[in-house]
Amino acid sequence: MNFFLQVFGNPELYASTLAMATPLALAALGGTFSERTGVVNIAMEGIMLVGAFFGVMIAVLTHSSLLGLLAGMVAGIITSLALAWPAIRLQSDQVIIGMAINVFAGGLTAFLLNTVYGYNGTPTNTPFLPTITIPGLVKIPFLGQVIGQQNLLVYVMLILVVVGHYVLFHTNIGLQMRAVGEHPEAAATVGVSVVNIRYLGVSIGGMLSGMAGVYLSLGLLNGFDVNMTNGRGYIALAAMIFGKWTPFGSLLSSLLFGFAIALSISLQGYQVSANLVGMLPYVLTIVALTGIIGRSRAPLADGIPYEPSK
Amino acid sequence: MKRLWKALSLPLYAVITGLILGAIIMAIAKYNPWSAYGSLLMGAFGNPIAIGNTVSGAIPLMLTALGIAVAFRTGLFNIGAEGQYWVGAMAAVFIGYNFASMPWYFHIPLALIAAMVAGGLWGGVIPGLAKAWVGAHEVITTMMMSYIAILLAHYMVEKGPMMQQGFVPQSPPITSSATLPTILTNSNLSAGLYIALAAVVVVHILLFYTSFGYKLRAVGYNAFAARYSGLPVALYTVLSLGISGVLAGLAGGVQFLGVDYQLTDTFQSGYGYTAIVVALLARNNPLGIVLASIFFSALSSGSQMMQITSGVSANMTDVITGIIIFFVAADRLYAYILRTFRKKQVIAVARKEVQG
Amino acid sequence: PVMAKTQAHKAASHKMVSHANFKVGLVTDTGGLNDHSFNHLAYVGLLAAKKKYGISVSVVQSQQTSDYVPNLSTYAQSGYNMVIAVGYLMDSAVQKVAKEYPKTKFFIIDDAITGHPNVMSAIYETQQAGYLVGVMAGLMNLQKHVKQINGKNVVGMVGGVDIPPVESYMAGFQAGVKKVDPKATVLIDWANSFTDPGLGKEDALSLISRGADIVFPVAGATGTGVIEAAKQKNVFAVGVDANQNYLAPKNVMTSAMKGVDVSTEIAIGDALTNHFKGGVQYFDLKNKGVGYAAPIAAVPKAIDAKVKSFIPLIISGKIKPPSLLSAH
Amino acid sequence: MALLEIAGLRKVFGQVVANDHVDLTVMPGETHAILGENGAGKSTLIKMISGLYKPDAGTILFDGALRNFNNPREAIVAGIGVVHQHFMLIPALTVAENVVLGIHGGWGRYDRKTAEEQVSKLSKEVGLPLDPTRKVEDLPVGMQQRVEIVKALYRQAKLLVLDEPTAVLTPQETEDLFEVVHHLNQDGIPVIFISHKLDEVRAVAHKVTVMRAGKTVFESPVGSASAQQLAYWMVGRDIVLQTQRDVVQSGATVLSVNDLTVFDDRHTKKVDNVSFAVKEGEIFGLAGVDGNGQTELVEAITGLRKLAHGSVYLQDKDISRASVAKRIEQGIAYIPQDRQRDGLVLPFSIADNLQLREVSKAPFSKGGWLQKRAARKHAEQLVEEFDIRPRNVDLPVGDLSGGNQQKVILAREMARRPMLLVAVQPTRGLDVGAIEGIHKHLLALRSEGRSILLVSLELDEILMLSDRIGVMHAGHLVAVYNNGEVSREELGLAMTGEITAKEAGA
Ligand SMILES: Nc1ncnc2c1ncn2[C@@H]1O[C@H](COP(=O)(O)OP(=O)(O)OP(=O)(O)O)[C@@H](O)[C@H]1O
Ligand SMILES: Nc1ncnc2c1ncn2[C@@H]1O[C@H](COP(=O)(O)OP(=O)(O)OP(=O)(O)O)[C@@H](O)[C@H]1O
Ligand SMILES: [Mg+2]
Ligand SMILES: [Mg+2]
Repeated sequence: MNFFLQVFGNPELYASTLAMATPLALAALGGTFSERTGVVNIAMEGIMLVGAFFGVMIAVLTHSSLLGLLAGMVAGIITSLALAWPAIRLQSDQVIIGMAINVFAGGLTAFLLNTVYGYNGTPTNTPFLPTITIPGLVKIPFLGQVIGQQNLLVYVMLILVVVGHYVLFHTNIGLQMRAVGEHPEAAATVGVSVVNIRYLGVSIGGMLSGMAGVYLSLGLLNGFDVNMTNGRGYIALAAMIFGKWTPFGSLLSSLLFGFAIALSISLQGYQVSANLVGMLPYVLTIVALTGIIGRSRAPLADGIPYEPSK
Repeated sequence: MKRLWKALSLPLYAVITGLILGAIIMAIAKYNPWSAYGSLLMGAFGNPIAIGNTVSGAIPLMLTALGIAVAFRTGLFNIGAEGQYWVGAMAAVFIGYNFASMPWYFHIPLALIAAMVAGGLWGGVIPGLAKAWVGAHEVITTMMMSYIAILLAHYMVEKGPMMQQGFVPQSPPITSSATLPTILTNSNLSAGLYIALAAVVVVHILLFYTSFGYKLRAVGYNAFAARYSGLPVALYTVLSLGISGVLAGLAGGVQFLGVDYQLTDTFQSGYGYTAIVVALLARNNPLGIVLASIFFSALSSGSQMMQITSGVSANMTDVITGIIIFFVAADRLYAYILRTFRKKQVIAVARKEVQG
Repeated sequence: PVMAKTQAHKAASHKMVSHANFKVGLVTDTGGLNDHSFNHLAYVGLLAAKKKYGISVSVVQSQQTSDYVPNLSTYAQSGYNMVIAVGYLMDSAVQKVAKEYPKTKFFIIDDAITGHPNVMSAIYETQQAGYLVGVMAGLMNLQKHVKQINGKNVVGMVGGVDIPPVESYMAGFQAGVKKVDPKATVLIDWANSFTDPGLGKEDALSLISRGADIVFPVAGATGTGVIEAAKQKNVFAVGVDANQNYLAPKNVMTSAMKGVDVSTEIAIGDALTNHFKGGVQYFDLKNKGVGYAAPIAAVPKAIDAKVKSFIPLIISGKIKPPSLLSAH
Repeated sequence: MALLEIAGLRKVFGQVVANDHVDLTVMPGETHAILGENGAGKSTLIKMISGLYKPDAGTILFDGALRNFNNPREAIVAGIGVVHQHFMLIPALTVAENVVLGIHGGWGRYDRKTAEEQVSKLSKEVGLPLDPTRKVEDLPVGMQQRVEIVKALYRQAKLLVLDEPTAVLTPQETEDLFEVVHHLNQDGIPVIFISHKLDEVRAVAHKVTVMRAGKTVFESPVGSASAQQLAYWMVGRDIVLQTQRDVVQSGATVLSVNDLTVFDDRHTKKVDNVSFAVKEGEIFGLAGVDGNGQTELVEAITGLRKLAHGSVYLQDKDISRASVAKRIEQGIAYIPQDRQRDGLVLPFSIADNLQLREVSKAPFSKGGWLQKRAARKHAEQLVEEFDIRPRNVDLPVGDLSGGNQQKVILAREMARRPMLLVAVQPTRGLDVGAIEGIHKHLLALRSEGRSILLVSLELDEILMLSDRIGVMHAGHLVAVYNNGEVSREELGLAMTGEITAKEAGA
């Protein structure tokens, strides 16, 4: 009992859940937009790295973390165009292009890190995105400790999930996106520009993945490290599928991943091998997936190249 | 001959484009691309030992990619081959350092079978059943199982039952009776090559010459039609992911019986991910996988030499690799450029005619 | 080694000629040069040696464990006089290649290879360094008036992966804290990763939420996240391997240091002057192979003095810091 | 003045000249039919009119201006509404969403309520009532077509093009559609009506144009062309429009369905306590409006769907719980309704598809090994016998036209000389020549003493082929008649549920 209280009664567990979930949710939300328009996006990992790196670089150059954030998002969009263009114009295999971007981005950011900053890492005085304190909220005993004081991008993420849901399900452009991802030919016959909509979806994905990267390098941390995403892009992919390609679903499954990681952190020191406790997030996911969530259906045209009229 | 050229010309274009772009980046970063590529080539194929190491590096890629291709053929994306590789490695090493008194002709097969069973169960049973029963997406389950496998491997050698007594966390080395002989002195190339090539042939035959393979492919292309044809789609899902895992597990087994001999505390081979690219580039064709895996292995082994003699960091090979993969996938780019070019030519000719 | 050091110095000052045809190759493990840890430090040592002796150097970062043997062989084969291998993971690779190239000198860090006349290996008694910073942490933890100290009497450690070079630091730290503050709670978290600073930060935040006001990461790049957490929550951190004060000047109160850079430089000097000897070299407090960085101003002079007083006790063997963690 | 005037239109795909010298004139307020065999180029023509394809040559004059549509949007804006042969609807979206899609772009709010109200109102006005909140994937095909028409009208089409609209409709629905076409004509909106069915063309159209091999070969007012004449122009040879059915003595019971109850995926009862039997050498026709349980009934018989209650016997074997594979083995053949989804593996070759249902058995496999030569020989024989074009058995089935894809399925299922053939809509979307061939094959099978359960929405087909006719309505088998003892009208009433439980025959 006491043990449970110690672990589950600690607000840090939930604050940490939120912090760990944020990059996943941002990238998963981005992936949702991309795949809803029919372009499979497994390049989140690579795009996050690019965003993380250029976020730091521009923040250092301009002494502004906000410009860094902007740069990371722009870098994310540019990188995502390397997916969008061949996927849309050349009907290339989107999975392979995604893998190519991941390999390329991992190499490029490491190469640039060493070329620009040497082996010592990025400057330690890099400006970082501020932690925000919500005045009233932070005073509420337990809740305040969980969500009263978090990094700027944590709140931005929460807002973006709501906005994302609204855009996807309550705007004309969202309707067009969903249509294009399900049946591009049909959308085209009523005059929807499949090409433009797909570019838009993939770019939103790139922007949000870039933002997720910036969160890692300028929000959660304060600098860039080789491969600092550590597979979060792939976990975000899982979160997106887990969340059934919806914004709220992506958020919830990211929170689940975040919670499981945070829990495995706080369960330590109880005489169990850290390796075994570390399996918790993954076991939990499988259990949830087989027990509760079940089948999830991708948008019908997801990953299928579309050939515009001849 | 024409078909062969058609199949090969595209990767060739892609490689050339990738190398040119890589050269430009290197030149910008003030390296000499000529010497860099020269050393890359030397490092990969410069002498028999280098060739041996390159081919040796292709073995686990080949096997893992074969597995991924089988799953792809059934419409399944096995993204967790990395973990299946490691459970295969664990099983093989465990058998390999126990049973020292066994003759090699029992010991080696036993260790490899253990590797295959372990990989097959890991990839097939949980993800396969979860997919078949409740439709749990295999991308998630195989990925999660992969993370679990790697943590399990850490546990095994750090404080767990496979730790060798002593200073460092590692397993005991396998005994000589479980060791695959080296077939090229001073290189990593072991008799595992024969196993890998045999697996390629077996998978090729399985897919294209047996009714089982026909059914696997039918399920992959159209699960509805497969069901209509009386095929138990769920069973084939489990079997396909299972076979996928068997091959990834075998990759781990062969690598450890032939090259690594004991588990040390690094569990990132990267084969599981590179193999996805290999399978995709080879269009899931077993014979194509042989070439593609040698190519990727050459890039990797050559990149080491490139660092040593030209100082270009290995990250640069990732950049070039990424570009090459990109251009292989963007196969229509060449047609696109040609078309645009031709159009311009036609327009130019037309203009001339009008003017003339 | 101390003797070796002086001789190498002498040699260097004797003839200021460049040793451009003396070639040294460095093979990193898969952690790479950006690991903020021994690969990087070995590289720093290599560069220092290059500057000092004018030797030719080359470095290769292994991408896979199967690259170790080819990389070591390549250097040996191309006539390199000395090849440096970083990390115990290359143990069997070094043994294999050293046998094939008896004329090449090998130096391996964090390992104990014997029986090869051309292999020198370096073992660092990091539990001694850990012990000293542990003593400092234990004493600081009682300084209730210091702003960063909360009086809960808890300190925390974040381990990268549960392996001996990590555990020895942590075991020393744990024993050091307990020595001066028996009632203190020492929390341990394992990140299971050397490469995930994001995770390291959350690990540390969890420790801090459980009362820790001094955190000690032994976790490579993961540890930079731990220090980031200390900075954000304004508690103390203790750096590791190198002086990591630059990461958070107000919060990294000291660092446990492991002289990979120094010993690499020394080993190269030895090889250059024919003082190279096969076998294990121990680097400890006595030969200044390990130690701790000068503390920041927030640490009272008296505490630093008290910590210093343990050095002779350890050197003389009166205190033997453990290299295995004890369960509490 | 003509609303649409097409002159010399041409479209080439690689080697294939899909349209060549196509001329077409459509006057306001008239219905203009286009007749043509499979592959004659009708759909291609429509795709050019609607901006999906760009013509290689020729002109399109519409509404007084020369048009050069770059994309469908421009055609829509000009006032051309098209209901494509393969519906262009998004299954996962609602009716209203499908109808208004593409009208408003941008980040503005999609006003669900208003959209649904407008769609509901419009659909009632034009006599095609729809529930705008339903998802399209939940609607039967007939309803989906309504959505397509409403979609075109919502965009204020000045011309409506219907590409093979009746292929998926019941007779009642067809009647309703003709009614709508009439109304549109009265409002001055002309309709282009594409079909293979001569009687429909004669019923609804004012003018008819016949296409053959990409060319317009014949044009005339409908009244002055006989069915025989039109068929001749279409196919280039004389067609026997009536198939001869010889009398076969019916014998033992082959299939018996007893008290069968079946639920669909959404757990609604779709088949309610149905019993009937099919005898040796008999074609049992099952008529009914789409969505009245035929699909589920057939799936329960073929093993694709669990039965909730009752039993199915093949001869005297209870196969109620048998797997699909088992039932295939026992001699059930099945031509599914959705040929591309269920019947074929599109990337597989013709030869591979022809062994799909029996690949593990001789002669296709021996001891698990594929017998490629045997499969090839088998395929070459069938391609010849069933006139599958082209004759290349290595061609992926996905490259064949719909009619030839259907022939592949038919050939596969017939070649096994099954004890029972379950055929659902076997001639859907086929031209008269192909239909004639398929009907001959079905009757030949019957002559050999095999049994056929024929499910079709086309009453003519049922009447032409069946020995006995059952009618399904709302999950019940409401009537069974001996053919020849029932009129079209009676059948129609039974299908709409007006006549219940009139037993005829055994
Ligand atoms: N996208 C395409 N690519 C290549 N060839 C095509 C394409 N679409 C049509 N064709 C060619 O054009 C010819 C005419 O096809 P079309 O679809 O217009 O026939 P149709 O008259 O509509 O036939 P059906 O009655 O079967 O619908 C086909 O036989 C085919 O050879
Ligand atoms: N992408 C394509 N490339 C090449 N040929 C094509 C393509 N798409 C369609 N065709 C050809 O167009 C012809 C008509 O195809 P389509 O699918 O439109 O047939 P359909 O109109 O459904 O025919 P049916 O009336 O028999 O059902 C076929 O002969 C097919 O080979
Ligand atoms: Mg057509
Ligand atoms: Mg058709």
